[in-house]
Amino acid sequence: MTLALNIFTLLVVAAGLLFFIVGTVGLLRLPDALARLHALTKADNIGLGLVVLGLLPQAVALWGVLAAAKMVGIWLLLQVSSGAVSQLMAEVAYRAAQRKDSEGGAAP
Amino acid sequence: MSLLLDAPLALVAIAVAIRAVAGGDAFARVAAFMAYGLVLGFIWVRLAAPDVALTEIAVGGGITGLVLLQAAGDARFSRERGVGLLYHVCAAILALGVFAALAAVVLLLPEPAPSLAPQVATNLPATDLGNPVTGVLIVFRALDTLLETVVLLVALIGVWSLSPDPLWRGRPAPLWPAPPSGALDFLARVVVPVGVLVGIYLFWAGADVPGGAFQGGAVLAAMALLAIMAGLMPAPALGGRRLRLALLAGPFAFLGVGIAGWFVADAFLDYPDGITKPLIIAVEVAITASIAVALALLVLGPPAGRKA
Amino acid sequence: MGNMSTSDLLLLAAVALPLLLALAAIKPWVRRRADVLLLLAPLPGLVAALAVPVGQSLLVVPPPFRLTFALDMPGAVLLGGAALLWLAAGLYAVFYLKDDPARGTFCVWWLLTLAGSFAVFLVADVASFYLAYALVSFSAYGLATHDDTPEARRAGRVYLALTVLGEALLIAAFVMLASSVTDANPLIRDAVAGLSASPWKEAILLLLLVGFTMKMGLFPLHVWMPLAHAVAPVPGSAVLSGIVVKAGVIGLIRFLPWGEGWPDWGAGLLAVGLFTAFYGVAIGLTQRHPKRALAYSTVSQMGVVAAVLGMGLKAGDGAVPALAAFYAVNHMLLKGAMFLTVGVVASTPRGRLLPVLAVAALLGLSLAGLPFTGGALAKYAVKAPMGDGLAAFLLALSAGGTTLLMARYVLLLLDVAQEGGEALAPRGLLVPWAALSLVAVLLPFGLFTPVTGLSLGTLFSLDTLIKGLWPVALGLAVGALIYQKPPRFSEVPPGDILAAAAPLGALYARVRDSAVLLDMVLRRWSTAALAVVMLAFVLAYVMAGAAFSPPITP
Amino acid sequence: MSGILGSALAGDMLLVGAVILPLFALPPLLLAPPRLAERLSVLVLLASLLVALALAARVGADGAALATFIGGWRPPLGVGLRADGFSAFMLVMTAVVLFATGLFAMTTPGAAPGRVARGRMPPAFWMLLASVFSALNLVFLAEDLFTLYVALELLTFAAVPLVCLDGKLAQVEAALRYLLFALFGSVLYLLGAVIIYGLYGTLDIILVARAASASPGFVLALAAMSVGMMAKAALFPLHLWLPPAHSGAPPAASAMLSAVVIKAPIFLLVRFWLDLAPTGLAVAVAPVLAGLGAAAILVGSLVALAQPRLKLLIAYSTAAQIGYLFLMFPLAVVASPWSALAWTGGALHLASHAFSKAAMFMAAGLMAEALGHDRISGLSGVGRAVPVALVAFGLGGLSLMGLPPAGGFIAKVMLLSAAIHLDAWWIAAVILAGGLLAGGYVLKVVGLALQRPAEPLAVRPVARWREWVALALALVAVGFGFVPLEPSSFLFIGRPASWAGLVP
Amino acid sequence: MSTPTVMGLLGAALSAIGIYGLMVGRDALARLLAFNLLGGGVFLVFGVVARRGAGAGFGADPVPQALVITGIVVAFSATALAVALLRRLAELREKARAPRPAPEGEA
Repeated sequence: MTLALNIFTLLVVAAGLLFFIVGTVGLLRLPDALARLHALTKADNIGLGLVVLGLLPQAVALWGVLAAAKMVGIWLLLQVSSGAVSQLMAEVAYRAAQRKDSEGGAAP
Repeated sequence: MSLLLDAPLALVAIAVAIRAVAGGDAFARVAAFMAYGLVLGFIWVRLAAPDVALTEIAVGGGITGLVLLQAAGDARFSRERGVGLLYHVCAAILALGVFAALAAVVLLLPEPAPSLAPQVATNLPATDLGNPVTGVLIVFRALDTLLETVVLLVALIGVWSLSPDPLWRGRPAPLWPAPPSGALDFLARVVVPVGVLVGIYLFWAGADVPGGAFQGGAVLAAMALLAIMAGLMPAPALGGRRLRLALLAGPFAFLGVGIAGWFVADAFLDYPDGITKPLIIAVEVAITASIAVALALLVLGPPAGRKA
Repeated sequence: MGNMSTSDLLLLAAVALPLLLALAAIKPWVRRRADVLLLLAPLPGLVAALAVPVGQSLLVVPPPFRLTFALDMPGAVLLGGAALLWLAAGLYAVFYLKDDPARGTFCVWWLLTLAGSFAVFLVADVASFYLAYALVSFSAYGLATHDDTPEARRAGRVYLALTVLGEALLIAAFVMLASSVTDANPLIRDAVAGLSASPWKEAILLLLLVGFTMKMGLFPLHVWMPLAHAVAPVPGSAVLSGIVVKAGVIGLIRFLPWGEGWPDWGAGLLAVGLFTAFYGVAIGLTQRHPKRALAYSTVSQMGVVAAVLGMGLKAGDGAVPALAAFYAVNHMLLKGAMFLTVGVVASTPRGRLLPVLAVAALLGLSLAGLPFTGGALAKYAVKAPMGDGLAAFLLALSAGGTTLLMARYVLLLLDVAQEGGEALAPRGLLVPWAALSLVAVLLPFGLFTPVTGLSLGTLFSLDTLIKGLWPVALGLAVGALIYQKPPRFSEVPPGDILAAAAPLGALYARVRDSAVLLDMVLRRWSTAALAVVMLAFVLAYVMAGAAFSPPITP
Repeated sequence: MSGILGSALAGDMLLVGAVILPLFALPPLLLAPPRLAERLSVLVLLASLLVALALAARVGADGAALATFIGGWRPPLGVGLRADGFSAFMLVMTAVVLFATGLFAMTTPGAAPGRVARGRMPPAFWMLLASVFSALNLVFLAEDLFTLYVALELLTFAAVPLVCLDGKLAQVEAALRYLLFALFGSVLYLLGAVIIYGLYGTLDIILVARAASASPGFVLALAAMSVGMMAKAALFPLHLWLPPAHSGAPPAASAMLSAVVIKAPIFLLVRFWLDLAPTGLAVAVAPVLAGLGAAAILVGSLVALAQPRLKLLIAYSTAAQIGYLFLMFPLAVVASPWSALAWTGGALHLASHAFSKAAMFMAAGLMAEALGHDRISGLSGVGRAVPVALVAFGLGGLSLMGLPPAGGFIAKVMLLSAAIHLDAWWIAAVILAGGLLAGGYVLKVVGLALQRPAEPLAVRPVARWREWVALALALVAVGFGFVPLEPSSFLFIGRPASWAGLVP
Repeated sequence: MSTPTVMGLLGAALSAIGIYGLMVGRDALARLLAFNLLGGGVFLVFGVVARRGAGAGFGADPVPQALVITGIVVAFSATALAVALLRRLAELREKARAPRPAPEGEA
């Protein structure tokens, strides 16, 4: 039984890492701030979700259900904060871009 | 096997540290420093010191990073004359010398280091506390923690003394320049209650499991700052009596208990045997409150001399 | 303090009264009645010099401070002479400065210098001597720079620089001297007794000689004296030249080891003394102002005193200090009177100048040792220790030089005299001047026998008369010869070799600027941070050297 | 005396009271109206002075060091406070200087309340003064290296804002530079502390001294800690922050900074090299310390002579006079009767410098207040404007020059005779040269001040009693001149340091 | 190479980087960052000593951990004070319209 769970953890955590890698590649390759934010937030949220999901059975085995619930709580909290923060950064980036255009591309 | 995990952590830490020191855009350097704080947090977990990991992330990386972020824009005003390549080389050589010396010392330090763990273990039951670190902080080396709270208070007085408002009645400058947007408001409404709960839990659990007054106070301060930034809570008028009482509560409650120790117990800062735990908890409540207020006010900065 | 005999009380009052008066003078209403203070202050000193038996000593403060006053023969002689000069100059100053706005501060400096001078003559332990010596030196600065003119400020700076240097040398000597005695603050007597045993005796002697001869104004450290004495107001320069200089003399008398002979050091002091005697006369002749001529005459006379002390030190003869003190007192009173004469001449019309010039001439000749004057007694007193070799001849020759210089001084007085007006000099100046001149010429007669133990009779034997007369005659002859066609001497600027010290000033400025530059470099953050880490490595290296390679030295 | 004061509890109370009592000035200053708070804090200063005096009396009476353990926990686990003769001496010195600073900074009683009267110190000054007082007392009493670290940090955080209380640009820059360099020093100190804990498992000075041996780790620890303290004490090559900081601060603050705050790191250096380090190491390092001290004296005094402004001159004079205290090390570490005299001379110089420097800074502040500027060239005639302040400045200068009857003279004689007997001729030469140079800059100022001004001065009124506070401090410095010229037994109580059987 | 030893070498490396930063830093923020790096490195050495002192049922010796917690909070208050000074300096410089300080700007 534990073997199946271990395999499940390995697979799901690997998938999660894959998403993280995609997010990072997005960060490096994409041209402007807004696109990068978009890629990064989405990929990391899902990546973390998968990692947490993968580790749930291990956590239950080691520290019991409460610890597992705490991990899920962490994931939820991250959902909220990374979503809000990426929107705020988008606002700042947007306003900076606007100011740059209005100044006719004057030297930053 | 453990090298597999430690080596990458160490390399990331060194890379981030070099980025923070390397120069270039001030904002990028502070961001690198905040990452440095987080990485150090992981390293402290690897060194089996969860209390310190919490403090490092909450205070070392978090609030210190936040304060440094505020200064990122003003760094250019204190820029001095650059130094030549020769100086860089000398500095590098000396830094390598420091590294070599410290590395040699770390390697030469006795492997089973002489430690006070056994003494703490034998004396911990007398303090009715489960968490040894809190035991050391609040009981065995209580003077350091008392001084710690006084240091925070004096640093705050130092920050306040920079303001033109002689009686510090005014409010500090706003943290977030733009009017609070919807996202910030939503974030605050969701995160602040959870954060306050976590902060209080951290402080409360500190007696028996990793946590404590400093970590709890830091989280509470962060939540207060978030609420102020989101406009849910007005920036406090620094002349307010309640605010100042909260500031003084920590150090002077601790002092009060300490002085009572002469009469009730047998030395300064000694806790009477019967009621050690509740007394310690009471003192920790006062300390956590004043740490939270002090940390928040240190980030907010001096009064801007306006009553608004 | 209970069983204070009257003489103890007198000794204490001699120093305490002027100090208390100086303290009281801080209050403005006391300062306005300054003239009473100036007269009152020297009285206890005068009475103490006369009444207190020689050899009396008084423990003012018990050990470990051990502030003790002691009155020995040289001390008594100098104290008495000084008290007289202070009294006369005080009376003179009261009138001389009556319309000067800064009279008050002058009185405070005056009283402090007075207290310091009495203390220097009386004090018998090392630390208190240093205290008294510092007091008299630094408060004399106040007297010298009273007129606050640019030259006065320059003279003051030079004076302070050399005084502080002298203090540094003396403190080093005293520390080495006192360390041979175990207890905290030894008596001078005991400290000097331990001198020959101490391993640094040459260093101590050198420092003592340089420190005290600087105050006496011996070549080459005399430069401050002509500067300071010329700029000071007349009573100030009378006291500076008369008494403050004698602090150096009493220093040598107290601190040189008279018990045993030091031939080489004695010869050195003798040589410098004689050279200074002639050098002072030579430069003095070129001066165009009587006060500067008198200042150089003081340099020359101090050279003579140093020569006498040098001979005494060479022979290890214990009697020389008293004789030298006697000679010094004679010079003190005569020089004081001559300085006051300059003030009197300045306020007498040309027409009525003759009597004043006559007195001035008498004072000059007495200083030169004309038989039947006080000066002759002084010259005769010091003749014994000088023996009759080359030194004695040179000493006599210097008397001739002094006569020449005094002639020049009397001539210079003519230029200082007032042009018009009929009134004689005001009585306030005349009375103290006349009294002092009288005392200056007659006092040696009174003091001769108690100091030297010889009877006055020997003075009038034929050969002493001739020995006393030929130098003066020679001096007058040469003076008359020169007076016919006075060669155009270009005036040597006061503090003659000070101009030679200019490169010293330039060196100091360069050193100071390089220090400022070094400080500027070190106060850059980059240098300082580098210095921190390097210092850490230096300390570690030094410690490693000591810790891991056992020290080779046994 | 031994009745109420003799009991162990009273000893504990005195020791801990010295540290925590000044802090009780903080609540009234934060909560009560400023005028009342100011009076209360002066009372607290007075109470702390009495505690310091009682402590010194108790140590003197017992003839042994007074010790207590916080919370009853003995080192190595707990933290101990210990007052030996030298620390009691420093406590009393600090208490007197800080109480005088409090009096000097107090508002003229009966001055116009309402608008902040001119020259009235903001409430921040009083809070920082109380914190400095508490931090200094802890530095002198604590026996634990980490408690000393926290005390030094408390001291730095209280001292730095004092520099820029007036809020001018140059002062804020000086304060920032002072803070950053002091932090550099304290983190190096921490580096040393951690190595010592790694080696010996304790941070208690006495236990470490017992276990200390010249191992490479201990050598590096001592090097790091000593350099950290030198950076905070502004010893010669590391004095970049001192002149702008001490001259920029308001007069009461600069008096306190120069007189006592700068002495805490020096006290610790003395404790490291005379208590903690094995004598082999101390003898090896002492000439380096003395060399730096000599350089400090010569360069500091020369640069002071070149300063156009009075406060900068006095600040550089502080940088120079610190050098004297480091000259003492080679004389004090060698085992000989003369080292005791050198040690007493060093302590006496430390105290007389504190009093005379505080008096000089206060006098300079009053002169600047009266004339409206502190350019030395424009000082002529200030003797008439504030005569008592000039006398205070002169007496302070007397002590710096090492002329009788001031304390500086006795200290100079003690150091000189020790230097001569221990054949340290170059130290004797530097001491004399230092006295000459100090004479240079003191007499330059006093000479100028005594001159009559070219045109009548426009003098602003200055509170007379503040001049008398400065004079009182100068007279204490002169009072030290009557200390007998022999090693003082009080300073040697409790040396060499030991817990006297209280700790295994 | 056990974990404490690796982390000890890391602590030494971070301290070296911090000291390098303090020497080379051109403005107050750079020096402040370097100070915090150096502090982090030193505390890490504390952690290593604590970890090696594990025993009597604790994963690491609690005393150095308590010291590090106190140290971190002291370092934070130092940083907060320095930042307040830095921002005040910038404000004064801007108000004084002083041109950006010339390269040799400091006194």
